[in-house]
Amino acid sequence: MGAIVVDVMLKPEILDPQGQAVAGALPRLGFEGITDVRQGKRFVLTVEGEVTDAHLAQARQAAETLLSNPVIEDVVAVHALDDSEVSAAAGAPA
Amino acid sequence: MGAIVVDVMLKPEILDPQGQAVAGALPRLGFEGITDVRQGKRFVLTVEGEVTDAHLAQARQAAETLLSNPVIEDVVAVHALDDSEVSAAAGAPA
Amino acid sequence: MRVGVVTFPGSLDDRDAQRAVRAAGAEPVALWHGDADLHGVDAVVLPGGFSYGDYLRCGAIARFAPVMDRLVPAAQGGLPVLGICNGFQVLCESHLLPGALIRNDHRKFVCRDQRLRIENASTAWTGDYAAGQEIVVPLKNGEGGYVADERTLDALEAEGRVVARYLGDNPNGSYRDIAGVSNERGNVVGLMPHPEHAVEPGFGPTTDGLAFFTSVLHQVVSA
Amino acid sequence: MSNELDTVAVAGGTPDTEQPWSELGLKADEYERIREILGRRPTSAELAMYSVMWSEHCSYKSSKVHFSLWGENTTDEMREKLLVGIGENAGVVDIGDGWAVTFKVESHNHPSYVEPYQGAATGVGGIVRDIMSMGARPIAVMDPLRFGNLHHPDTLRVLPGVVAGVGGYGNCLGLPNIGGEVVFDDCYQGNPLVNALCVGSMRVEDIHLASARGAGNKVVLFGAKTGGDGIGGVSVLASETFDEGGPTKRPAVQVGDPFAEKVLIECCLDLYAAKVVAGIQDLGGAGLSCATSELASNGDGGMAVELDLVPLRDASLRPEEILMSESQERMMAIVEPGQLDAFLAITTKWDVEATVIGEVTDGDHLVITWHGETIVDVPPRSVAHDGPVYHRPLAEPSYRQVLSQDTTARFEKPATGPAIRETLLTLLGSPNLCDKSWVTDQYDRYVMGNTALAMPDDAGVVRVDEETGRGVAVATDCNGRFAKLDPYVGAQAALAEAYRNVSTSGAAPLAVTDCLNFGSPEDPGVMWQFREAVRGIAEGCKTLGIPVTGGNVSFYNQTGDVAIHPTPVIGVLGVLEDVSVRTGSGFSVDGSRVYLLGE
Ligand SMILES: Nc1ncnc2c1ncn2[C@@H]1O[C@H](COP(=O)(O)OP(=O)(O)O)[C@@H](O)[C@H]1O
Repeated sequence: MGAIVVDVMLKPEILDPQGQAVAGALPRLGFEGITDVRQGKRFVLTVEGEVTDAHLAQARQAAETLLSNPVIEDVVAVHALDDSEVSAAAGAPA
Repeated sequence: MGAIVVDVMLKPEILDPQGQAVAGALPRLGFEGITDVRQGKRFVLTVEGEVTDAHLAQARQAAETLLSNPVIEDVVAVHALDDSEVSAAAGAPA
Repeated sequence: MRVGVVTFPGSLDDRDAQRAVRAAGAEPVALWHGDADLHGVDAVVLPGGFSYGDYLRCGAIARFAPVMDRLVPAAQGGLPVLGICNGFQVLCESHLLPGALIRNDHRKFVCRDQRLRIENASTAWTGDYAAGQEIVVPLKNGEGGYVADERTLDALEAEGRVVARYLGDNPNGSYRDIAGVSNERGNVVGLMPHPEHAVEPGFGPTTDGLAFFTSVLHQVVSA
Repeated sequence: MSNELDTVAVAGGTPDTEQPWSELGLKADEYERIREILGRRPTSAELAMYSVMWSEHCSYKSSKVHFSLWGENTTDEMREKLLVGIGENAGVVDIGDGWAVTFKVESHNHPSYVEPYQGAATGVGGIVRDIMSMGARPIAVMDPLRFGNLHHPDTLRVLPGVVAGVGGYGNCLGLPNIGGEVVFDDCYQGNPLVNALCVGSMRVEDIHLASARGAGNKVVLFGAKTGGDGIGGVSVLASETFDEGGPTKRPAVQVGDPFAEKVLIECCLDLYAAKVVAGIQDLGGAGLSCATSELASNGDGGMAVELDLVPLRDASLRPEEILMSESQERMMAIVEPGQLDAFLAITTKWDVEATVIGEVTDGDHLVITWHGETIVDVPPRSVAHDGPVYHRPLAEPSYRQVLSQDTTARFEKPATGPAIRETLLTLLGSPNLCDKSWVTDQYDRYVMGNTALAMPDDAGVVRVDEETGRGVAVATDCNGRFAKLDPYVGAQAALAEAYRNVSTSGAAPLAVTDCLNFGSPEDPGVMWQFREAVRGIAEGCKTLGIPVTGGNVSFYNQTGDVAIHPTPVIGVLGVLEDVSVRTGSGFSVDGSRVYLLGE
């Protein structure tokens, strides 16, 4: 079983209240070095068998049509999840 | 200005209503090859200057304490955003 | 008897909780999230709302408020604490209660009059109910699905820590129809539905919620 | 526009510079008038201000001439309970016992078509700030909605998005949603209507107005930072018809932050209670252009603003963009210098950013500088209140003849028991009559603990005074199909229905607000519909003895040359001395008798 990651972020010019709320909380918790936060979405799509170019093409199209709202969001990455990431996802924090 | 990405996913055993809704919609839109979808969060943290190890350590700690809830979520990745990703984020879809 | 009600930025039902405390015959005391002081109250309500917009995860940022630095040890020491809706979420994020609350399975906010069964009538907040009693109070949430791993759920059931359960259709996908749970000692209770919206005839579906607030009064007085 | 700063001095020396007035939606004669007013060409910042403020949406240039009908039909008796009338952010009425209530309905139609969730959310946010700016605590919202065909694929995008947006914002603000409408009709397919109503309450002595008085008083901008949201949105999104490909100009969408607005509400209420606000205005359409010029225009002097002090979310914004930005969740207050510290202590308590960006002057101009150089120097009235006024041609549309001949005579009436049953079930199952709880269950109707009636009742009822039980009832109504047949009678029917809905709850009707949703004012047929509807409402109000206290006009709701049905949504507000006596609309006791009143 393969997996494809699709990353979607709000367009840079669009207000991100979620990211702002996090950014506001960080200094209070003693995290001083972080100057801004943007929050987006990460989708992991499971496909049968190995990830093929056809799968990736499908994922890209799904990313543009269903997984993101082009009025306010950008698809920033579509790529096969490599094995190291799969094992990370299954347990140990990176 | 550097940026660090933190990826957070629901633990595999936790119900993901959003991912399921997407998975349910895909076949209706003609995307047949995708068998499952999980939706998580992607945070992009901006730091001043280059991303240092100290920044990464901070980001990892923020990821474990604030950005994820260990009862239901896993931090699946914390890494510096490399330049190719930055340019993708700034415009062209991947 | 003085019952504190904490206001976080984004709290919405704080005045409602104060009204319910008053209706039960106690004195409500407004507590401020940024003030690390419980002002000697005998019990605390964490009210409903969207603290910090609930943008990250509901209750996640509120958990780090200065008032919580005082509240967490006090609760561990036996102070009665009731978290309603967002308050329940804050209690879970603070690990005073097990499990977590996630997006409703149907992915929509739901507001309705909800039938519940009080499963445990011996907590600090449910003593004035009879075990097994059915009540109707408003439910309103977008992220009310109670989740925990199987082991935790089994333990909660075995120890009688499921305080209230949904009757009829499960409104949000909560595991085992759980509407509320308590800590081991029974002084900390988290509840997704809103008893504070059912304390006054004519405003809310019933007055079934009032007993949560009278319960704590009786328990503190007798303790 | 070049990158060089276009100052007043530069403009004075370069009268022949080409300016993009047409792209900004101004007509040639309007641009000429600006040059006349200023005695020179406008700077690019001034052009930005005039263009947004003189847009249809902000200036009411096509509708204004008909508004004399409101005044002509308002008697002194009707004014008795009116504390603040048309012209302010929202009207205010006296409901007795020292309590005042303010309410208003507004549209956010076009933005909600482009981005349903955010469009609807920011629609709620905007009307709530209007109510806050009167000095009131918002206490309830309502949402009259119109969609295209339920079975059209685009309705699947628009309907859930709009409902989630209204709920997402209102629920997070903690305002009970106590009613509204959901109506489906093909005419709204490309032009859904998202109208939002807010009610607020305050003590009579706490009413605040939007005026900048007292030279030396500080101009404070507070709330969210300014970003590139909806730049030109108000003039573009609200004044231009959609072409097939959607909006062609700046697509920037405004994103709402209900948490920021909730904090802003509580912060404003603390500011009012501390009596440290001399004047206040919300920032909505046209952003700073509107707030500065309206405050100054309503005041007794001029105003000086240092635009470079405005806190920005996006450092690359140019001054004219800052003036036009529609970033949400911002307010502007006029504060006496001696009260500034107390003011800032309260904003700090709520973690609300507040910045002094200027002061009231004893001149008569609004002067805005950018790093010390003057980029705006205008008489504020010319921007805010003395915009263009059009006497657009009116003509009764010809479709009415055809329609009026198409009567119900051609329908076969169900005659047998089974046929009647069948008809009844078809009616009950039709989208416009069926149960609306799929929508209303997504709205919090209990928050604040004062809701005495909400869905499924005919009017929403909320308690204002917890001691005495005094409260208000509000209902909104409009049948666009009636209004299409006859806008005069249709508008009166909407008024009468809302009036009845409020009365049946047990309240005494007191005041009216309206949201007039129409097609293009450049179409004489639409303009005729508009005029007839206004006349219908004004004369109907006179008959009923309750005044119109405020409202909103939304033109250009059309796709190509096809306009929506005229849709004058009417909101009526009534008062109950004690809301515990309110009457719901269901049968509540077995064995009760059922009476039919009226003809
Ligand atoms: N968009 C909406 N928002 C809030 N309440 C609504 C909305 N649409 C309908 N309602 C409420 O649902 C109830 C039933 O609506 P509707 O079927 O339109 O009733 P009616 O035909 O009697 O006006 C009313 O209480 C109305 O206020």
